[in-house]
Amino acid sequence: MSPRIGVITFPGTLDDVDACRAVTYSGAEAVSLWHGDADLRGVDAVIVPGGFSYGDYLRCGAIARFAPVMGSVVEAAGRGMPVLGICNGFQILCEAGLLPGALVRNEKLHFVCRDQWLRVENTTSAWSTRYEPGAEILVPLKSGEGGYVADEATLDELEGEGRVVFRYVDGNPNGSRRDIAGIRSADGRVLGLMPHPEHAIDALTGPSDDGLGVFYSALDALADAPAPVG
Amino acid sequence: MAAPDVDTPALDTTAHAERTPELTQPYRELGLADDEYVRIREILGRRPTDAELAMYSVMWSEHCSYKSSKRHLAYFGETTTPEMKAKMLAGIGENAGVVDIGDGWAVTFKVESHNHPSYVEPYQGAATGVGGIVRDILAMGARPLAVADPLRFGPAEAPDTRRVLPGVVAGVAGYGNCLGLPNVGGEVVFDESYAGNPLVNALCVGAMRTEDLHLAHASGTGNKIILFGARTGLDGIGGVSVLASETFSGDESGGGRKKLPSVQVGDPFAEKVLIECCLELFDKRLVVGIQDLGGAGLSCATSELAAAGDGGMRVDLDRVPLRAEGMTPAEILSSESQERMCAVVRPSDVDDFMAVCRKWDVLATEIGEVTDGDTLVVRWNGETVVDVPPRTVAHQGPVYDRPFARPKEQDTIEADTPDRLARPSTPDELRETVLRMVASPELASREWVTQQYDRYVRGNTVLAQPSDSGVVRVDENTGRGVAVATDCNSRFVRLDPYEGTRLALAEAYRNVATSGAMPVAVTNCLNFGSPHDPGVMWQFERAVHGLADGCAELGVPVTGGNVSFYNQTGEQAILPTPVVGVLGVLDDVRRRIPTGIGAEAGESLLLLGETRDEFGGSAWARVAHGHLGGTPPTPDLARERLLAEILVAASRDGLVSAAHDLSDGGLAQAAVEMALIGQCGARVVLDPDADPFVQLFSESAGRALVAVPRSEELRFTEMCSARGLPWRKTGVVDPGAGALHIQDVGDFGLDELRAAWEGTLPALFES
Amino acid sequence: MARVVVDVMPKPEILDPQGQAVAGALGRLGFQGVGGVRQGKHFELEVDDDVDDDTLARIAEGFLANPVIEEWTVRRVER
Amino acid sequence: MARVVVDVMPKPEILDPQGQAVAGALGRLGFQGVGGVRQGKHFELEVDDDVDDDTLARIAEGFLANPVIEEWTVRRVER
Ligand SMILES: Nc1ncnc2c1ncn2[C@@H]1O[C@H](COP(=O)(O)OP(=O)(O)O)[C@@H](O)[C@H]1O
Ligand SMILES: [Mg+2]
Repeated sequence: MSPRIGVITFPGTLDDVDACRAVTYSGAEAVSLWHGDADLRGVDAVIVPGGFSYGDYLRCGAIARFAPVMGSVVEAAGRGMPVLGICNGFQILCEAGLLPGALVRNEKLHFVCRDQWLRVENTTSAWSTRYEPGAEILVPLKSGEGGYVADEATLDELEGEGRVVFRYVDGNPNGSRRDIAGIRSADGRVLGLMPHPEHAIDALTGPSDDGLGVFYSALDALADAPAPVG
Repeated sequence: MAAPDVDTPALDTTAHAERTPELTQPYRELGLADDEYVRIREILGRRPTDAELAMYSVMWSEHCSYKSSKRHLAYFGETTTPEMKAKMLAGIGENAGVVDIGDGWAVTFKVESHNHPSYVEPYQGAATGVGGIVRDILAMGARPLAVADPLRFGPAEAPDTRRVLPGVVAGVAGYGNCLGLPNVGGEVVFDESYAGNPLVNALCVGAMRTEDLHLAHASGTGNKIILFGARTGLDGIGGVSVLASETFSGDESGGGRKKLPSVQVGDPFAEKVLIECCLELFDKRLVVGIQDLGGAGLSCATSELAAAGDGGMRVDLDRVPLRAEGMTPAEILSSESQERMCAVVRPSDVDDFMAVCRKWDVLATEIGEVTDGDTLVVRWNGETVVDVPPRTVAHQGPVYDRPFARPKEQDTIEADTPDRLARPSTPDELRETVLRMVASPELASREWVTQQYDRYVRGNTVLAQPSDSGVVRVDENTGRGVAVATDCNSRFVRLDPYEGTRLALAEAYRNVATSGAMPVAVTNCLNFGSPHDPGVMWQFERAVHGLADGCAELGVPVTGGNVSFYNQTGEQAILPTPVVGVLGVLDDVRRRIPTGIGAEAGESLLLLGETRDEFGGSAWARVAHGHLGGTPPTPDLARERLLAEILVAASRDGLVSAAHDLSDGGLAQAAVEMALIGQCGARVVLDPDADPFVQLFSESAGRALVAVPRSEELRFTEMCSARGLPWRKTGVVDPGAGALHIQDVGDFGLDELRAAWEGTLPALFES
Repeated sequence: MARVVVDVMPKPEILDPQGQAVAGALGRLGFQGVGGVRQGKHFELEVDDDVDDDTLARIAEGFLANPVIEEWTVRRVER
Repeated sequence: MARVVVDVMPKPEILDPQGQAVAGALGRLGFQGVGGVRQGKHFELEVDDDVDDDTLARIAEGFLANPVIEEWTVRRVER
């Protein structure tokens, strides 16, 4: 049986359809999860997709992190379930404390939608094993508040532990500290990134299909070490 | 000034109106003419109540009633043949036109203007413009698929443009991105005439299964009227606030309401949720009829729903959830609060309807029902404040035959041809002109604007900026999709409104075809100055005829549109700007034609069409000489049709690997863009027997530059020759070169070109 | 140098979706007793002592706020 | 009911591009004498009188501000 990967929809979520499509392309089963429902429906991994949950009012991700489903996600992540936060999902995971740091308004103050080169810096997380270390991939970036910030000690720790998974190359699009595009949790099961791998699964509708590796990686991780049922 | 009325109760009911026929009413402040007010009294057989007056005044405004344009717009209907109508499921008169695109899919699209609010408050004006057009599409029962934003501003270097443009762009981005609708096209045009009156037009395209078409009507006695979405506040009630003042003299010190700004603030999150909520309601077949609330708010929604149905309607206005205290019935009827919809629902479905709204956290309130009479009755705490025949509000507004006449100065402009302008001739001059054109605000890359727009969301965007048209996939299984483009070179329209409008149509049509799509339908947004100016009315009349005649020649129907008058600063009208939107169909979006060269190993560049010495209204005349005069290029719509058929056929057979239409800036601009977008060099060879300047910069219509894989060159050129389309081999793609070489002009390094093309807008608008 | 604070708020009759979202979330989070919330912008300016109130008003009215939809207050803060 | 104002500002060590853009624009517009500008958020809450300072602090710290990047102040306003 193919693994089941949940994709959360909050009010204001936009890229849930895309995340589901990417999951399906990679050969897993996409399962829709609803923000107001704490039940994870027995999924093996969870994606918190992009968009503007609750309009991104107050602060990106600030309201969504309190949704009932997020309580279950935090708990499941604690048990080692792979969790991927893309864009708004990354912001939510930071607000929820699953990942350190925060995302702030782009340095140039406006929304940026562009095809962005990334370097894969670490291939040990549940969502990046399919890449060659140092590989460069082309993935859409589209966000207004994508600048990654954390204090120096945290940044040093992330670097030191190999937890910077993706870094911007060919120009920093938003002022992120140390060109950070994506980071992982200490146990490698939780990944958050601003660019959108789910929009790079087919050269017809994206700049490349480089993003598929993220989803294949999760399938490998689940095959190697299935998330414990809770 | 009105005498204080001793008999004034708190509420102006119909009964009170009967009793006080002589009461002075501020109809002029509300924008109604004397004879219009007289007509309202005749229709009702008494004076209108405050609430009725508010309704008639907004619905009989130019914006809602098309009173100056109706006469002329009828020409669209007269020129649409049954053959052109064959694929139209809904046309002019509905919220948006709908066309059958095959495989059981219907597509709807429309452009609207939000010009004046965007000058006052650029961010919110533009944002709510996007919100409004998306609700129009939603009201047809369609899922909105994509948006586009044709924009026009004052001179690029003007300080006020630095206020207006970034605000408008941020507003389009802020609202559209939050809705999750990819932005797939638009325009950015600069001209002095737009300095005090920018044009912010917004287009939305949506799709549905043909059987799901929802037309706005209220039928079925006993069906419930449900208002859902945001609460109703004092937004945009502008003029109507005079009704709430104690005296009608405009004295703001009195106890009445101050005149309120007519700017609305949008809540894109509320609209996103409203969209999902509506789609689920459609899916579960819980609505009989639906109408969006846009300009004129509930006045419009209730009167249009009732007018289109087979019965009457009763509305209890006191049930409307409010956001402000002490709102009067007139204010509630006229409020333009955003993110609201009005549905007609069978009584047995009301519970299910409400459950869906609760799921999405959308406020929904039953405010009335369909009655078996033929009047629209609005009550306030049980008392009748409106009792009108709805058609008189919605459809039987005044119609004017405004005088129109060709202004004499038109001769002067026409006589001032570009022939007198100094032309570059040496290679150095030509080279310098290419670079100067590429870097001009007119022709520079729009990326500073378009990178603020999400073009990827929902994963169906196949082409977007900077390609000739936006292409979105409609059906993921079959690959069926649509292309849209909007265009208008208002300088051409100024020189000749009839031919200029045909050129706008030709360009949008060609842009769609260049992407490999067959054009099937046309929409428009006619932006003009004051209809009281006979010269402006002449431009308008000519433009409508040009568009309608052009559509008949091309065999594509106009399915809808929008008119925006009074675009002027003081007495100075804008350049006449009939923005034309064309929709095309691809049976499989995989065969779309991109713009950038270099995709195949060896490609030849072929120029399709004929180049003449045509510089009236051209980008060169403006950039090099600040000149506008003469006559525009001559359109040849039969040629455009042939060009489109060839491009579509070539896309089907995989004969072309890239294409770009020639428009502003001519061949030089097209070649530069194809090289920069493809990040690939090329060599362009001009015809030694013709003037290089004319070849490089003429804006003759009906042309495209295509890249053809060497292996297909013969097949492609034979097809062109057989069908009578002139073509000329104009060069080769040269991936190794890193430069664009134009024979007898010089080399342009791609880096040099890129810096010129991409540097301009950031230098002007980066804060 | 003096510190000047400019607060810019949506006018009462203007929709404030951000404030509404915050108010709604506070309720869901179980914070009782919070009625309305309105959200605006808070600016802190370091200004030379010779910048007069008139100039500050022009900065607030003409630039920091859009008077069509927003209102503002200026105050000098002791340090 | 009391009115409570919460001001949320980017921490001093966090870059504030919005404030910088405002400062830059003021200079270009010819307003002399404005040094730094920082931009934050201003909330006005209507709260029942029995909501204590502790609750307000939890609202500010746990919700209105993100302590990783922002600092906040709460004050009750006389009416
Ligand atoms: N305001 C805008 N919003 C979105 N796309 C835009 C906007 N302005 C220009 N574009 C896009 O930039 C590209 C170049 O625009 P333009 O030169 O007007 O195209 P064309 O000459 O083919 O009509 C097109 O893809 C167009 O859709
Ligand atoms: Mg084009």
